[in-house]
Amino acid sequence: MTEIGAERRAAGRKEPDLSTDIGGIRMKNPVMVASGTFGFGPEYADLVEPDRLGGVIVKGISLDPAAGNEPPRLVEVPCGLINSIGLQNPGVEYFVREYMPFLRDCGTTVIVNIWGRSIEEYRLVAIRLSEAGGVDGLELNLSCPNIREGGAAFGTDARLLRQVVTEVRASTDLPLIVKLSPNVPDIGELAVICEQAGADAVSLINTLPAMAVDVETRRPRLGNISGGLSGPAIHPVAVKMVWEATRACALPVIGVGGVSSLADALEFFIVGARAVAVGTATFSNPRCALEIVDGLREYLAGHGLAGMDDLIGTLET
Amino acid sequence: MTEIGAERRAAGRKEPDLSTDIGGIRMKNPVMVASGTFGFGPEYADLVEPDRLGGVIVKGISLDPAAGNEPPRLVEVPCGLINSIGLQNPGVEYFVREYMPFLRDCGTTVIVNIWGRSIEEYRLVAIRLSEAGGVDGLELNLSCPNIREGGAAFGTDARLLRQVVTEVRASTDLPLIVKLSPNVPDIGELAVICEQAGADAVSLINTLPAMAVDVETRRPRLGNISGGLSGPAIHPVAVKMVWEATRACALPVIGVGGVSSLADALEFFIVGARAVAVGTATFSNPRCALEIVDGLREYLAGHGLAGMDDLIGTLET
Amino acid sequence: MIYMETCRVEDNRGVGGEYRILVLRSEQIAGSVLPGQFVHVRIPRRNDLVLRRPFSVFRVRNGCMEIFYKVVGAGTRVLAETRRHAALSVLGPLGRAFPDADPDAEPVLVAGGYGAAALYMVAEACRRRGTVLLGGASAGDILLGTEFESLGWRVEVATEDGSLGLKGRVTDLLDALIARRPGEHFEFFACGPEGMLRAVARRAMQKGVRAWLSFDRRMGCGVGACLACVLDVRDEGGRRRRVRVCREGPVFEAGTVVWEEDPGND
Amino acid sequence: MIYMETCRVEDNRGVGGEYRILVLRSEQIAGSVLPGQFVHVRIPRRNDLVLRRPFSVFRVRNGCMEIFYKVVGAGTRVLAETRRHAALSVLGPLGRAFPDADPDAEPVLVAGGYGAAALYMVAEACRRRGTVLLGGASAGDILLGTEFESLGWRVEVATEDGSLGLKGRVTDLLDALIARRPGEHFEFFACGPEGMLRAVARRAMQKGVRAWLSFDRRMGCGVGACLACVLDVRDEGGRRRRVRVCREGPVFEAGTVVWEEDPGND
Ligand SMILES: Cc1cc2nc3c(=O)[nH]c(=O)nc-3n(C[C@H](O)[C@H](O)[C@H](O)COP(=O)(O)OP(=O)(O)OC[C@H]3O[C@@H](n4cnc5c(N)ncnc54)[C@H](O)[C@@H]3O)c2cc1C
Ligand SMILES: Cc1cc2nc3c(=O)[nH]c(=O)nc-3n(C[C@H](O)[C@H](O)[C@H](O)COP(=O)(O)OP(=O)(O)OC[C@H]3O[C@@H](n4cnc5c(N)ncnc54)[C@H](O)[C@@H]3O)c2cc1C
Ligand SMILES: Cc1cc2nc3c(=O)[nH]c(=O)nc-3n(C[C@H](O)[C@H](O)[C@H](O)COP(=O)(O)O)c2cc1C
Ligand SMILES: Cc1cc2nc3c(=O)[nH]c(=O)nc-3n(C[C@H](O)[C@H](O)[C@H](O)COP(=O)(O)O)c2cc1C
Ligand code: FES
Ligand code: FES
Repeated sequence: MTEIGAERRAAGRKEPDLSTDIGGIRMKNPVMVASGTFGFGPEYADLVEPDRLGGVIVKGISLDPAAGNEPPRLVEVPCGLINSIGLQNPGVEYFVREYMPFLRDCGTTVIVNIWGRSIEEYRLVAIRLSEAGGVDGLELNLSCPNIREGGAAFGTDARLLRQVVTEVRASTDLPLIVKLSPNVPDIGELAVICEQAGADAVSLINTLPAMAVDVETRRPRLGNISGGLSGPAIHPVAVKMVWEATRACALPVIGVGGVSSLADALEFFIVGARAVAVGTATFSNPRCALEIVDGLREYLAGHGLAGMDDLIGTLET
Repeated sequence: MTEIGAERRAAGRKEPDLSTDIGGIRMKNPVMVASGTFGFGPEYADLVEPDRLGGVIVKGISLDPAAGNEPPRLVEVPCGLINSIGLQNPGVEYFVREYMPFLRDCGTTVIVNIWGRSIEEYRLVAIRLSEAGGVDGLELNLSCPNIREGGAAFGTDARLLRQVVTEVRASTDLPLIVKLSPNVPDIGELAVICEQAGADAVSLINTLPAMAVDVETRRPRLGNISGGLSGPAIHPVAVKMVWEATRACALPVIGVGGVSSLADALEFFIVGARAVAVGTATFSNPRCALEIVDGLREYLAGHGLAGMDDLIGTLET
Repeated sequence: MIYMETCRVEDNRGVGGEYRILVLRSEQIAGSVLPGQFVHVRIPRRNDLVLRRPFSVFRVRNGCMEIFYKVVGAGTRVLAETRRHAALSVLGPLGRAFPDADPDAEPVLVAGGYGAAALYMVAEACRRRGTVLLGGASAGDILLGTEFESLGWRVEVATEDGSLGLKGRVTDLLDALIARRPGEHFEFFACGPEGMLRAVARRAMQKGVRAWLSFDRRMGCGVGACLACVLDVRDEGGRRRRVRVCREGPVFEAGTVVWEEDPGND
Repeated sequence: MIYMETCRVEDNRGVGGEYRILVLRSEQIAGSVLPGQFVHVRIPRRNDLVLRRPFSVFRVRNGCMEIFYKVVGAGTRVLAETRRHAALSVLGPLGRAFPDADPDAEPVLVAGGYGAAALYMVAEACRRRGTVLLGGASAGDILLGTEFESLGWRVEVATEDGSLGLKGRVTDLLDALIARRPGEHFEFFACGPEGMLRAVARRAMQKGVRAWLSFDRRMGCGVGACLACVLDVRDEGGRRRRVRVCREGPVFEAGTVVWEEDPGND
């Protein structure tokens, strides 16, 4: 890697190379938008040129339409928010028909986040999306704190994890990213299972189970009682998990959690992430991911780094 | 419980009763200061009248003196801080000799947080503190992310957890609080193990494993590379865990994590905590715990609640 | 087209009680906003607040867009302290506007508290002037009465404590109006607390009146991406659908809304 | 006695570059602070910053305590924007002061950058006037020169870029001073970056001079409770002990400090 870097440097004052590769998924730059925070594709089109993003990770898609949880579905907490959307989505058929045309033409890498209530549902969604054309990779959500069946259980139980990854792997040729639950004592162990079961990458982290109470009414602030915490509050937890995962296995890791500035993204790259995804920060600053792309280019140039390989995993301990 | 409340109300406009009981430990009010953030007792004496606190939970004590981790040991992150103190302490003998005289006379409930590198060490510290006199309860730290041996492993492995609690239980008559690790998929399961093994209470949560990187030097911001996240950032996670634990078992729960205002404490009580402890917030506002005591008295009075039993666990779902 | 615009604060003045008017210099948003649309404002300086705050556009004047807001929590408190010349990031215009008023109907605007702000541009845009019904807890919550009058609207007021106008609810005014003019062909435009909207909807459905309701929901993105702000409606086929208040709303026709609880008798 | 005091900002002025002076009205802390002690300041309005910030007390005048600070990050940026009459929560006085100067020794104050602020009260308190050596990266980092001169001290300056005084380090000035007056019985008081303190310590130990060093460590509580700010020293018996800079320090005698790396040759 460093050799390539050196070569590039020798080639003179070229623009740094922001492209990256996540388990076979090529991306023009390593900054994506995270599942559930960028809708199904077109919602932010007026504000964000999708072709300047490294990739779009679509909101979680399931076999059948899902209505999600009751409102209120969002509550703001210090440096973060708790959501209990509950994976509302129109189902894979509707998604392919209504949104894939936009996504196919949007000029960026398209990763579709999928979930199911059973392994069979994961498999069927994966198969349908593999046939759809235009999908560059699948992200298996095995970590949603907001659905009762399945959800996080797949991501915390080693046996179930191996089984779901193995079976989905056998059902599709698309690159397979596994989004793991952060609620485990040893994330490295689970990342290794993903590797063994044939995943191409892991993404870390999903939201942390969390809850807020209205102390006047003494009722939960969310219709669903509890939800998942995201935003800057969870960033240091995510950095630790990404670092552990990259040390435990050879799979590329996508760093997710609380990225709202260039520095946040750089922390992920330095501990070993090959890409990052911006989630909650997009709500406050829709152009956050694009600003990070620009900042990253400057950072690499300013530090004499020819490309991402000169940066990724360079933590000095 | 509601009956008692009704009785008290009937008794007229008395001051609300803030006293609480944690597995046999009587406290004049339910607001303590958390282990590691209030030193060994006398450090804040100029600023905080200890006899107005519900209790003091002393910094983690081990059998032998421990030097802790290398500096820097603290780094500030959004709405939180990461510490990697590493359980520095002068050892149980020195502690009993130098600090217990102050603590015995300080007019509040004294809980000593203990840790060890082996079950035997936990046992020996517990025995020594049981003989010392003046200790009202022990808090077993089974969840420190900052020491390599033992620490969090005891709090995440069900078998080890049962063993350490059982053995310490057999070694002391002091009330036993177990401080669990939040890094588990199902905290309720571990709380039940504590209950079965003879613990008198659990406290939740310790810090979340976390990490921060200096993106200019590309070095960790902490001497120990990673540490534990505390402060408002983790409060919603702690509320969720306390709620889960109180639903899973009958043990009283002490809510810890990000309490910096009356509302934060109330959330813990409403989901079922019988006491709370203020940690990181003391650094910014040494009188935070005392202000919460005053605020709590007003809240109870203002809401027509006679005492803590009318508040604890009254979440309406 | 949704813009993200950095707007200078031209003015930020208290107008009694907790109510304030924020005047923002804006090219893009002010130039295209329609009655009933809203903007999503980033709270400056407070990094712990990760969400924008949604506000209806009250009116557009002299190249400025005005927001009429009530200080209720952390975000609006910071807004209240924001000085002239400060820069605010604003997303907008967002959502679907109130439709053009039916020229054959007598328009009735029904506002609860700061709901009046969302209806002011409707009052400006309507060719036909009608009646504005303003309700609130107390006299201090009756907003923009003289402004509506200057536009040529008849204004009626109800307060729950009777400190101004009728002692009662804004829907009591509505009931009286309907009773007074039984043959009239009305059209309602309403903005206020959900209970009020429900009460307006009930009357509209009973009398066969078209009613446009503007809803208030917790919002994340404001553009339709996060699915935080959902509301259940029925589509033309009568099928229940979960739509986004920020995108398909905030304005919905009363007859399409699925009410969580039975509208009841209020 | 440590106080928590709410202090009014009487002044907050830039004094060139990133340096500023904050003047705080204080009864309790200003009335008892000693040279070398510090205070712990809560950053107002920014809820995301959970830690106070430690600053040496620069001086006390007219019932006010002054802090001489450099804007380096989020917290000091907010402080810089804090206006007159704002209220700040301040903990202090904290830590152990510099000891009284040895009346038989020639005092030498060695300051790197804003380290000069921590030494100003020493300069005021010393019965005997001596030499102040000021070092910094550039002319803009040489602070308080005229103030030390007005107190009757001889001031020498070194900058790394040569823009003021000697081109070099403050320890070059110290070397020159020692060389110039070989028989002199000195006492050093130093505050600045850790590398500078180490270099001063090395010279002190070589020449058998007593040197008091004021250390800078990341702090949590500031009062000795959190064990964040530790430094390794040797006690009288030569045993290595881990002490708290906020409580047993920030001032330590050079000979007691255990240096993490070998002092080397700087
Ligand atoms: C479409 C729309 C238009 C609105 N128009 C106006 C207006 O013209 N004038 C006005 O004063 N207010 C208006 N509101 C309500 C306004 O958004 C809230 O009062 C404001 O967000 C409160 O923020 P806060 O930080 O002061 O309060 P906090 O209670 O501290 O806010 C915490 C969180 O709750 C959300 N929140 C709080 N109250 C509401 C509410 N009533 N509706 C939705 N989210 C809420 C905030 O956005 C924030 O995310 C409108 C809301 C919506 C959805
Ligand atoms: C005993 C003592 C006395 C000091 N006296 C002065 C003084 O008189 N004038 C002055 O300008 N500065 C002084 N400092 C340094 C000052 O505390 C830091 O510059 C300041 O905390 C930076 O805060 P920030 O939020 O702007 O920077 P950030 O880098 O954003 O701060 C982030 C965190 O790092 C800590 N931190 C950053 N730099 C330092 C540092 N150099 N030392 C310790 N902690 C740091 C902060 O306290 C905070 O917790 C002193 C430090 C100590 C320990
Ligand atoms: C409103 C919302 C909806 C989300 N929906 C999904 C989802 O459908 N699938 C998924 O895997 N993650 C989902 N997430 C999690 C995010 O993709 C991301 O992992 C998490 O928010 C942490 O990143 P952040 O702190 O940058 O937001 C959602 C997050 C939010 C805030
Ligand atoms: C500096 C520091 C030191 C701590 N030391 C201990 C310790 O010795 N034993 C322990 O069980 N918890 C320790 N903790 C954890 C706290 O007791 C508490 O569980 C955690 O900080 C969450 O609470 P908070 O967010 O209110 O700080 C420490 C926390 C901090 C910040
Ligand atoms: S606020 Fe995000 S979809 Fe409406
Ligand atoms: S800063 Fe807490 S012990 Fe020194």
